[in-house]
Amino acid sequence: MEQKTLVLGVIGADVHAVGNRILVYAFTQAGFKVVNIGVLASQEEFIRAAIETGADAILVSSLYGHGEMDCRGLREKCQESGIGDILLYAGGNLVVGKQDFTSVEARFKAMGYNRVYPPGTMPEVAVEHLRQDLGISK
Amino acid sequence: MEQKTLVLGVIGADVHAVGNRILVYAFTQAGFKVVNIGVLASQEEFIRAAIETGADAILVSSLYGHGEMDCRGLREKCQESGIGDILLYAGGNLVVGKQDFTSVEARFKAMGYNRVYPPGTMPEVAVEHLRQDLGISK
Amino acid sequence: MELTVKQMDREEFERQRQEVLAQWPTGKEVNFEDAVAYHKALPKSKIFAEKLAEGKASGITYAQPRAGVALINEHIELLRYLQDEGGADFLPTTIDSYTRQNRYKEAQAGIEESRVVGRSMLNGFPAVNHGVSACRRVVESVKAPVQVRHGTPDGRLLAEITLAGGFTDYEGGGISYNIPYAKDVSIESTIKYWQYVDRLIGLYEEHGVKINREPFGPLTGTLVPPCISHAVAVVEAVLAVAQGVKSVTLGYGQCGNLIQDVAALRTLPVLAEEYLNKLGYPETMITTVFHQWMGGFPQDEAKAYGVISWGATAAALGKATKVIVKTPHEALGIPTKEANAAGLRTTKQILNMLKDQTLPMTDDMALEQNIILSEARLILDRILEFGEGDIAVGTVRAFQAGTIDVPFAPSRFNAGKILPARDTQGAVRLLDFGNLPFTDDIKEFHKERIAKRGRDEGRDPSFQMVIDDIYAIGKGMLVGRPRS
Amino acid sequence: MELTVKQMDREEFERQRQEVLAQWPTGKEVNFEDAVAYHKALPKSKIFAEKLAEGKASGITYAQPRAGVALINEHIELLRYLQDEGGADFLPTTIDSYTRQNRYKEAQAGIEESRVVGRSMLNGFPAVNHGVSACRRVVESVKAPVQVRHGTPDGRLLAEITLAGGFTDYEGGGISYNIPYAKDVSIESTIKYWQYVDRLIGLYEEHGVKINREPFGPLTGTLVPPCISHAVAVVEAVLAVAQGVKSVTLGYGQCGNLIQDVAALRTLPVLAEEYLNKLGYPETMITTVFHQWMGGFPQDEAKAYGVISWGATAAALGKATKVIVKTPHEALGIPTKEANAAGLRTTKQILNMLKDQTLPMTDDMALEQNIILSEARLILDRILEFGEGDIAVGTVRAFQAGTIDVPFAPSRFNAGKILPARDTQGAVRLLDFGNLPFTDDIKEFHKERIAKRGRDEGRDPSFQMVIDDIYAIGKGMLVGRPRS
Ligand code: B12
Ligand code: B12
Repeated sequence: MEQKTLVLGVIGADVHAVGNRILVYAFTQAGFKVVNIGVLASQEEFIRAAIETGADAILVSSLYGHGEMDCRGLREKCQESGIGDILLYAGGNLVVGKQDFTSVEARFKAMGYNRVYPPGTMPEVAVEHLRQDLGISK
Repeated sequence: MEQKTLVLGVIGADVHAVGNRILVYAFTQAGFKVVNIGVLASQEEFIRAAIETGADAILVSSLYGHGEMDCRGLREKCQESGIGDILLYAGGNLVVGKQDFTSVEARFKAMGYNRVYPPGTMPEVAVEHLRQDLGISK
Repeated sequence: MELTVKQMDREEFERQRQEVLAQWPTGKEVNFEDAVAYHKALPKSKIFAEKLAEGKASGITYAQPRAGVALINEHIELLRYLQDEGGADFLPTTIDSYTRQNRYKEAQAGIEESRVVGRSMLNGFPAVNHGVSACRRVVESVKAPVQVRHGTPDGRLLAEITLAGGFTDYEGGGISYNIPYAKDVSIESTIKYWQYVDRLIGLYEEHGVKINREPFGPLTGTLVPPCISHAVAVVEAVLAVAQGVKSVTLGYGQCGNLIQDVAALRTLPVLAEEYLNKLGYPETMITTVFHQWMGGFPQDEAKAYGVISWGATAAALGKATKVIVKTPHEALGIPTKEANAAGLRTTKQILNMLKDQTLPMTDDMALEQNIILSEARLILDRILEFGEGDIAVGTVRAFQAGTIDVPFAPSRFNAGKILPARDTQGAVRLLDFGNLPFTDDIKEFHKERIAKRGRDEGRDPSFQMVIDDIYAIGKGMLVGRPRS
Repeated sequence: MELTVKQMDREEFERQRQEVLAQWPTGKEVNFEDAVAYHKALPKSKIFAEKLAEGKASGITYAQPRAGVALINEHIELLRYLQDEGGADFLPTTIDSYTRQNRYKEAQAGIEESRVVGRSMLNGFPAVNHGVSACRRVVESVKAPVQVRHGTPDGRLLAEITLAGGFTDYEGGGISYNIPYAKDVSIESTIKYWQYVDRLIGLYEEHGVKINREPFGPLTGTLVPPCISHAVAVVEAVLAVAQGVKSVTLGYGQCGNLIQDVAALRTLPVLAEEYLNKLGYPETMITTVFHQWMGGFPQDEAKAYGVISWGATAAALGKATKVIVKTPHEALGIPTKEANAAGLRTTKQILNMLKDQTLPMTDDMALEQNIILSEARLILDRILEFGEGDIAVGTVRAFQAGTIDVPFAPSRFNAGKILPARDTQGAVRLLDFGNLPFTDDIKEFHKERIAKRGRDEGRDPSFQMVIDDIYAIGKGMLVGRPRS
């Protein structure tokens, strides 16, 4: 079966690198082709990497609290760049402070993210969702 | 100035002896005559001691949580025994569990206690009140 | 029946049994053969002694809460919550204070009133009133072994009912459930009551049923020097084993200085094995239980978490077999199930993080261990002397003489002459020795330590120092420094 | 300007200053003479170095939170709360992440948006945007000394503004605020930025104003072996002192094994004094700061309290001058002021209970201290060799060569070749040495310790072990045992 490609990165002025390193490892182990743009990644870098590699999904991490501001507009930019339908996942500690996750999820879904994850989500969860969303049978 | 007499004890099936020992010491230091009936004291023992010593106040401790059941009816028994007007104070951990103190205080005032103290009240507070209520000038 | 350490004879036991089971209607539900069969059908995972043995072998420290409410369904819900949300390794059933004083009528009133007002009016579970099959419902509703925790001078009926009810561990002892829990009950009589309980457990053991016994280590919970609680623990272990008990968990309440606490935990089984051996009793499984700080707690929950964690730390580094957990509500009232589970989770986080770490032996530790061993031996040897070899008889005489003396105890059978105070590192020492049979060297050691603190604080040691120490942890310190 | 450890000359400093102060309009508010006068009028109680010296002399451990929000009034309210309700001994002003990356426009947008939505949209206080007088309002509104805490590779303008604003302590350094906080900034350039900051502080010191400097000890906060963070701390201390800094607080992030953590705290000032002395720098006041566990936390608050308490315990027993406190919200998001104060109170309860207790020297401790000292010296000596005696030059080359290497760092100027893992007691060791200049003996020691763990767990050491260790504390353990 054809290998699916994921673009991974930590958005904005965020330097939290540990989770990113584990995600790269976990998604690679799970059989995906991982294109990691690392920390301090701009929206443009995510899109460029996705186009260049013909990626099937973009997985955005934001840990440091500015996620709400940094993630806004990414879907629109994807549309402008001709990859409007690409899967967009976001996870980490997306907002400032301990907030009720249902409302955080709603805000990010409204911004065009297909899946939104609460703090501490284990990689296995996203692997499972990717398989569903990309139609991969185990 | 005439020395005032206090009856002190821990009511009901309660054996908490440490606070009682400190109260005896503190009230004695503050110049009161202290008649201590100790732990596991029944309502009858409090009244008997008060009558025998012509006490000015009865200070009831209850720590173990059954205070609400144990303290009920003491004012009525005082009245029946002819010391209906004696000052009655209650303190300790009067009820089961961490409850809002305002409601606890109201319940004990309704039972006829003149003053009701929350957990951890320092002896100095009661000394001050006794001076006020018994009209002792410092 | 004359007081002696020797095993109670069958007739005496049966005579008392008649009497005991008649004390409250639920006594009729007790049927020994049926109880033995019930226990034998329990899975190993529900048997205290089995799980303790596992923990001892693997060097793990287990966590156990205290908990009990008036009504059965609520009590079961509470225990399940502590097991599932708190991760409790062992479960308790804490008995209410009326039952502890054998006031079953008042306990009944408490049950009724709790039904009416919809919250527990009792500070524990009135197991006698609820009876044997209610206890079995409790045991069957949970996965972990369940223990009876109380404070009952005469716990004979309670033992009959709860053991027939499937509980596999019973806390208490003739001294530890008298001196801190009673005012007017003689030590002679409580030793006898507890010999009955121990004999009952001996009978279960003879029928192949394992019941663990746990003397109550912390006594009054307030600045009790380790030598005192250790001496009591050894006496109760001997008394229990003499009646046929085969597995004993010895307890100790945290004093607060890490070196002293770890030294205390390490010496406790050493002393017990030494005296059991010396007195010719059979091999016994000895485990230890550490109680997180048993004196006054801070009201603030964040501070209480600090105290809880410090207790968990000492338990882990001292390699206690289990630790009894306090809760962030301690200073205020019986905890909600949430607060209770929170105390457990804090404790387990510490236990897990520390389980592979140890505190190495050092000069300080060796000194502390030697002090505890010497002091406890002086007390225990004098007890045996007083009893002409009979520890039961000797104990009664030793309490009379103040040779053993528990600080701040309510009992009039306790001399109440010793006064403990902390030294400048927070270890509990003695300011007044009462009639403790200490050598001059040992007395000098205590005096010197407390004098050093006096110098640090610029004051003479006095009762005010003791009061300051009693309040200290509640006010956020260990050593009660003078208020400025 | 060529890279060298030597003190920056006046012209170069003034040239940069022009440039720096022009980076954002608030730069205009800075007036050095006025700032010196402002500092001189501050009471001693608001000066970090003074209070640190007191604590060092009396052997006390102070507690300090992290905290910062977007708007001034809210920030003041937050600090006051932590001081009054948390009992913080020192106060922070944590800077937001846009400011840290010198993105003042985005910070401005964050300020505006915070005003609109009524909650802080920034993860810290944007001090540059708020300017000098706003900083002074902060300093004047609280009683304790206030420090700037950030993570800014180029923190020159931030230093100018906050120091003119009356802050008396500045965190960071050319390595510690680059490697964990940046991706594309060369070490040469951050060392230079920080030489500017240190020179600025040197100027304040020459004018009689005490400003303390604190290199950021924990680096990536995740399984950083003590030798690495110690080597960085010593390099940054030397770099700072060379520019005229007179008082330095060296940091270390908790690893979790008590012996290793205490050994690390004890060796940190030893190493710094040794190298400052060897390199001929004047006497410097060295104090230490211990960071409670800096890696992933458990989400459950009760468990988080356990982790916080364990950090407070190591800080107290290791006699750190101060401890940086985590909160029960750590795993989830920036804490509320209540959660932050709760973390402080838990910590202070432990600090107070332990302040008179010590951990005695033992063989284990001596071994651990020697390992840290030897490893750090090997790295530092190689750095000096690389730089032909110039530690600034040597550091750049050492990072290129991987002679010093920080695990899990985002920077592409870091080799990223070493892999840490815990041994079976939870001490952090090395699974892969990358290019660290260790002797065979030392490598053997690490290998043997990790192999022992492998045997205990029945698996070969691998990256999976490292991952398990990263998750471990968050999942309630210290050592990441295989998931069953
Ligand atoms: C030590 C202790 C014990 C020791 C007591 C030893 C002894 N014989 O004295 C032991 C271990 C034996 C024990 C047993 C029990 N205890 Co107890 N115990 C405590 C503890 C930890 C400290 C009490 C203490 O000595 N404090 C120090 C002294 C100086 O303070 P104090 O007692 O509060 O008294 C001061 C003030 O309250 C005030 N005060 C007291 N009375 C009055 C009266 C007046 C008029 C005034 C002005 C002031 C005043 O002045 C005193 C001096 O400063 C408290 C919790 C806590 N406070 O942290 C629980 C606590 C009191 N115990 C409690 C319980 C439930 C029990 C038990 C039922 C066992 C159980 N379920 O855990 C048994 C009951 C035994 C019985 N029949 O009474 C509960 C009561 C719960 C409630 N009210 O909801 C508490 C609050 C713990 C808890 N949160 O569950 N306990
Ligand atoms: C280590 C750490 C740091 C280190 C980072 C070192 C480095 N360069 O990597 C240092 C000390 C440098 C640091 C700095 C800061 N940090 Co920080 N940090 C942490 C901490 C303690 C652990 C993060 C971590 O490594 N966890 C372990 C990894 C494995 O887990 P993870 O990162 O959560 O990632 C996993 C999952 O979240 C998930 N995941 C992540 N992204 C995605 C995406 C998708 C699509 C999916 C499916 C899953 C997924 O999978 C990952 C692997 O399992 C967290 C708190 C915590 N979690 O306990 C705070 C935390 C993330 N930091 C925080 C903050 C605020 C900062 C700072 C601003 C400083 C400050 N104010 O304290 C700076 C910001 C620097 C910057 N510009 O980014 C906040 C964020 C607050 C918020 N969101 O409200 C946190 C939550 C702490 C807190 N409660 O205040 N930090």
